Amino acid sequence: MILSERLKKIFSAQKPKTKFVAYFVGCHPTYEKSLDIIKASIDNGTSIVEIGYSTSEASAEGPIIKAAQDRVIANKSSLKDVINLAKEVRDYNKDVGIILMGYISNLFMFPIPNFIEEIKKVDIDGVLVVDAPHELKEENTLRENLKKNDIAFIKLVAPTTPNERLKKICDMGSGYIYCLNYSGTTGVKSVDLSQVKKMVEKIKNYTNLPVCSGFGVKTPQNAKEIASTGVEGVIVGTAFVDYIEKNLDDTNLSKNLGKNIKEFTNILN
Amino acid sequence: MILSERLKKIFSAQKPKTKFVAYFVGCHPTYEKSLDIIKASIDNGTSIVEIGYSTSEASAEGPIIKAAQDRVIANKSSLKDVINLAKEVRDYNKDVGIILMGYISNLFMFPIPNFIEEIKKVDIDGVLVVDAPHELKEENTLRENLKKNDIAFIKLVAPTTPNERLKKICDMGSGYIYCLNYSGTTGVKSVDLSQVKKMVEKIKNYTNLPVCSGFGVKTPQNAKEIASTGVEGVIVGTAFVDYIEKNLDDTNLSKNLGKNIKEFTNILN
Amino acid sequence: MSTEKIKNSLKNGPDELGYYGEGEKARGGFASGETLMPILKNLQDAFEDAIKDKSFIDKFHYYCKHWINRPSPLYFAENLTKKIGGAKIYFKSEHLNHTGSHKVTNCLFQTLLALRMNKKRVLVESGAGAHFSAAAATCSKFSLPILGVMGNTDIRKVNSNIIKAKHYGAKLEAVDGSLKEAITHVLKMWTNDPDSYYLCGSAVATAPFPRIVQYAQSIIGKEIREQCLKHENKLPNEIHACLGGGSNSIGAFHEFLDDKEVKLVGVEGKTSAALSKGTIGIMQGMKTYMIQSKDGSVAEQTKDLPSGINYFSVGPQHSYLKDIGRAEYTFATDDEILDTYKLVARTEGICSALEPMAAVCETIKRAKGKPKDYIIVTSLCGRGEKDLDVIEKLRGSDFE
Amino acid sequence: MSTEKIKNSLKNGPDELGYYGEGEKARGGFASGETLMPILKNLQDAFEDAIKDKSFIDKFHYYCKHWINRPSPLYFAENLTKKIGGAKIYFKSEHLNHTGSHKVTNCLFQTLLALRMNKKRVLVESGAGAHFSAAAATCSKFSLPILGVMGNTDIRKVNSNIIKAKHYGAKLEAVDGSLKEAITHVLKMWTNDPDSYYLCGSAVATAPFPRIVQYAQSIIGKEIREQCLKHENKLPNEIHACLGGGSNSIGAFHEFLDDKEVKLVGVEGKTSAALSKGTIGIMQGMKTYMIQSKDGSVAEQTKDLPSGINYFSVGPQHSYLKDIGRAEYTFATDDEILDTYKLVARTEGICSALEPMAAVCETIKRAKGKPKDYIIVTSLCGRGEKDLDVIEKLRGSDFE
Ligand SMILES: Cc1ncc(COP(=O)(O)O)c(C=O)c1O
Ligand SMILES: Cc1ncc(COP(=O)(O)O)c(C=O)c1O
Repeated sequence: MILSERLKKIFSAQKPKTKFVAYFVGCHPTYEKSLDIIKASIDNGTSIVEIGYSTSEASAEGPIIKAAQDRVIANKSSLKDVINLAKEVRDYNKDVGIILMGYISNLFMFPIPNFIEEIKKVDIDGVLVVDAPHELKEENTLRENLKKNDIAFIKLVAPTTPNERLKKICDMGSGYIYCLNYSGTTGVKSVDLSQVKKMVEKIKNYTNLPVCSGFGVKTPQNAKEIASTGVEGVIVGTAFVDYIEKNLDDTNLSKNLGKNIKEFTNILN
Repeated sequence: MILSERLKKIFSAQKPKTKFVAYFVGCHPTYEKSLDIIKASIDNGTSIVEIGYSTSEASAEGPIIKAAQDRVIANKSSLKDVINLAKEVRDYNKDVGIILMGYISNLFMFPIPNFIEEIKKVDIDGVLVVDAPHELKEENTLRENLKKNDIAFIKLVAPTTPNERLKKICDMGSGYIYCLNYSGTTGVKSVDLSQVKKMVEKIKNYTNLPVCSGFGVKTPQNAKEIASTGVEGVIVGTAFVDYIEKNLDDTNLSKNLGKNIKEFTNILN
Repeated sequence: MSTEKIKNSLKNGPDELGYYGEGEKARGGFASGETLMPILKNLQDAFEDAIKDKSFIDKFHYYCKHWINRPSPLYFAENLTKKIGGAKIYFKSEHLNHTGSHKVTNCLFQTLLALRMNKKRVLVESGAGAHFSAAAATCSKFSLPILGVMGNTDIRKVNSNIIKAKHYGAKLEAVDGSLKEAITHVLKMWTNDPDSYYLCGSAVATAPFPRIVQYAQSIIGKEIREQCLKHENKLPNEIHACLGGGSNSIGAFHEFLDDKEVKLVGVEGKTSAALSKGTIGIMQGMKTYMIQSKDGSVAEQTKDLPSGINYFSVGPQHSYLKDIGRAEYTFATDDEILDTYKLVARTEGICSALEPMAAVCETIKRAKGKPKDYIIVTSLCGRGEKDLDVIEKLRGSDFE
Repeated sequence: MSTEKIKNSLKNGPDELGYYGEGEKARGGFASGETLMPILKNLQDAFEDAIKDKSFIDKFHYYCKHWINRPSPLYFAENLTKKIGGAKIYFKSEHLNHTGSHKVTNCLFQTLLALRMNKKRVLVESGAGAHFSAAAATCSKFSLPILGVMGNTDIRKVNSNIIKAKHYGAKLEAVDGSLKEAITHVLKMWTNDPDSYYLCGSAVATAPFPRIVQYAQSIIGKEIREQCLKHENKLPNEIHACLGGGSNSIGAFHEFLDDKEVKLVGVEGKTSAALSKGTIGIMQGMKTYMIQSKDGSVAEQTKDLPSGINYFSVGPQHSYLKDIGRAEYTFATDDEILDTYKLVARTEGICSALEPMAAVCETIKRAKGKPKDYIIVTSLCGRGEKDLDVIEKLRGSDFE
């Protein structure tokens, strides 16, 4: 079940052949620049944007995304700000998929019912919570509430996930399945293509949901290779966050990053 | 029993009223200067010279005498050198009492029979060993051998010595009894005159040997006060060693120290 | 150690999902990324399996006795008792364990578990370095490579523990910050190498760690019961322990959870007093009290002097025990802790770690005016060598 | 502890004059200045009286157990045994005593004796600072002021022990040199204040100290006997211990002096190997082997790395045991000691003091090729915290 009508539409479209999913740390490096960057990303063919909200003890972030999140935290940009940002993105574009991605801590403190209410208003398509496995009570609450509100709940599967558990997760997820290309934190390892291929096949045994795969995709060439494994979408995050961190003073940052993104979306078209 | 004929003669002489006993570290600061100093001391009225031989772990020496002994050790002047020195002193003067004073370590290694033989030859009057109480086997050997050779064995008594022990020590000693003016190492405390007086009286209850008292006698005035307690001799050491250490570069060292000694012998005359 | 569950006992441990308590009040859980989830489940199964294996438990007890030197003595602090003038004060002398703190018991237990699971490498976090050096000693003894993570703030404070750990053959990775940052970082390292064994040093983080660490450390309370009965023919009236994550305290408390007449008191550092001043949140794998920003985005920087208790959060079982009123929690300031360090050194001739002095601060307050047969047992969970430099810097060595 | 003398037993202690053996072969004695002689006699009497007083001995044993945490475990060094491939190696774990070495047992005994004699102040010397910090802890526990003397060379090496001692309330006087100079200096201080109690830290110096220290430390050997019989159903084949002055070694050996089948082996440092390379002399109150100049004027400057065994002389009872062939003595070099430190850290997870590693050097040599049921017990008489800085300086902390 995809749940979000918009995500359904995105994944059922013929073109691009493989959807491009871009991850950004919300409000990074500032609210305004972040908005410009996401807009540029959309303008350059991104199908879905995953907007991350920040937590100090995030446990799946490699050093690059951690540095970006630390900057956001230092700027005191909160989940509320990220939701505002998402609203402006939605106002700018009605077709792009918008996913909020982060940790359970912020949602729990929001708290969850208010969070759902807010993102419903903003017309967000899905939510991904890194540290909320289905064993967690808060995950159950969140999942139930999202479902009631027709918002997708993107679940992750990892190379460590055994088959039975994989099936369970596939059954619980909606929107798409986020397939981790390796066991590890963001941006630190390279992808073993044959492994990913096997995993995608396995996932597809259990679900009709689209599969998007992420972690370790650094270049358009990487993205193309991943696309060949049969996934519906390819996710890139660290590469863009790294670019932003290294070009903070570039007055044409969003435009230049857009060109960069274009190379990915071109190759996946 | 005084044993040494010379000591007997010294103590039976009318003048000086109280005998002056000077302690020097043998070979301090050098062999030659040490000889000059002792000669000057004799020339200025000293009745008995106690010549110390040095040991690195001497346990009754205050910091001043320790520094002097360390210098002697650094110069590699041994007990043999001190005996030679004593020989030259004897050659210079036949009337002065000469006592060798130090620790059992050097005598034990000499070893004791050879030591006795050597000092007999040199016509030394007595020996005082700081760390050889009568409980020590080597003390017994030494005492026996000295007696056989008519050399005095000067024994120490301390304020801590109880009566019974005092009596025993007085019985074992010869030459004179060395009465410690206080419990402690050389040159670090001042004398409590009434204490000394009581102690001297006690000693005289047990023995007819002359009593010489030492430790803490710094000035001629001190010496005069001590003399008033009824002792036959007053011993001064640290004050002279200190003078030597402080005037190492004085080319007239022995002469000037002699003047200093003269003040003591004058007041005791 | 029986693993049978008694109905309504507080000693039953968490449920299958790692929760202490039910519904809204449930504390703990598995708040972990998917990569680690199967590993954690596997660990949970392996743990449950191991504690049913008598030969495994026998082995644990053998090395507890022969290598760690357990039981640690229950020491009557005669002079302190006299000085305070009230309750009879006992110290549970965990500082006399091999490696110098309570941490080693947990290290031993989990190292044996890691071996049983055929693990080839151990990861640890550490605050005061007590856990790092204890784990390094244990891994040396059982021939497992080990890598530790510590915050730079702590590395500066407790350097001797780090030298020791390295002598035992451990490697160290330094991160900015203190214990909190070390835990987050080691969880990432584990995510990158899920085949390694994460030897968690306190009763914190995602399930099943709070339970595993509680199980291993509960030997402290079992010994207290036996020793106190022997010395005093009755149970203690109160048990006090300091809390960083809460392993020595849960270790001391657990045996007595169903003995309602025994008061249990935990003491945190002032700036990290999650149980006194925190709010319920979910970070570092667990739902528990913590010192966090209102929006849950930031675990606050705490700054208590004793590195081992300078932790923004606390093990979930303690949160549960606080909620149901079974244990009380309070805190002590750096100054109180340093004063108490001096007092204990000068009265009992014990150079303690700073952490347990937080507990003794409270012991002193509570002992005053109590009857002479009122018994307080306080966990002296570490010795002071690691803290000497810091104390000298702050107070001099002469305390004058 | 019975004080009855058995005919021809080597355990009878010295004669009234403090001698072990007779005539020319007698070792020990009172080579002291007169000021101290009555004090020493008084101490000798007080000691003899105290050990006949059951309540005194009971008190000693009470605090041994509850404060020091005796008995120290007899630890089977499984991994080292395997690695060496020969005799079964046990460590007598004195490093697990409160304060971290064997020294504390002697401190406890003598502090109780000082209290019994109504002494108001304690003086100590120290080499490795282990005795200083142990004595300071004990004096803090029993409310006696204490002043320690240490050589500057050692103060630099083992600074953590000094900080600890000061935290316990002790004062320190520094002298140039090392243990030798500290002993000479403290004897002078005692001479200046003979009412104070000199708490001698090893089985050295004038009578009655070698006997008093041997008496207190003999608990080590008594425990070894009991523990070895329990573990192995027989006595050890060999007992090894390092020697500075020789307190831990005589403590370990004494119980077995009449069990001729038990080999006793003492190990000194290379430059301070009085029993292997020294001559009989009389210094620092005793007649014994020592490294001295030919003319007896100078105790040689030794320069072994482990401060606690860097001592030019040795307790007289060891000299006697060497002369009659009851014990063997050898030495180890600094390099061997450091290598063995690393080996023990890496195999057994024990961070040892450097001193006992001298003994383990010999243990390793002798264990090789021995049958598997051949038992060697080695005294692990101290833990390593005090040596970490020195080891780091010489070998780094990574040992790479
Ligand atoms: C000596 C000591 N005590 C207490 C603690 C706190 O840990 P816990 O709360 O897990 O007992 C530590 C942690 O490093 C420690 O080293
Ligand atoms: C750990 C340790 N072992 C051994 C010794 C040597 O002393 P003894 O020969 O008296 O046992 C010392 C002395 O300081 C020490 O600290």
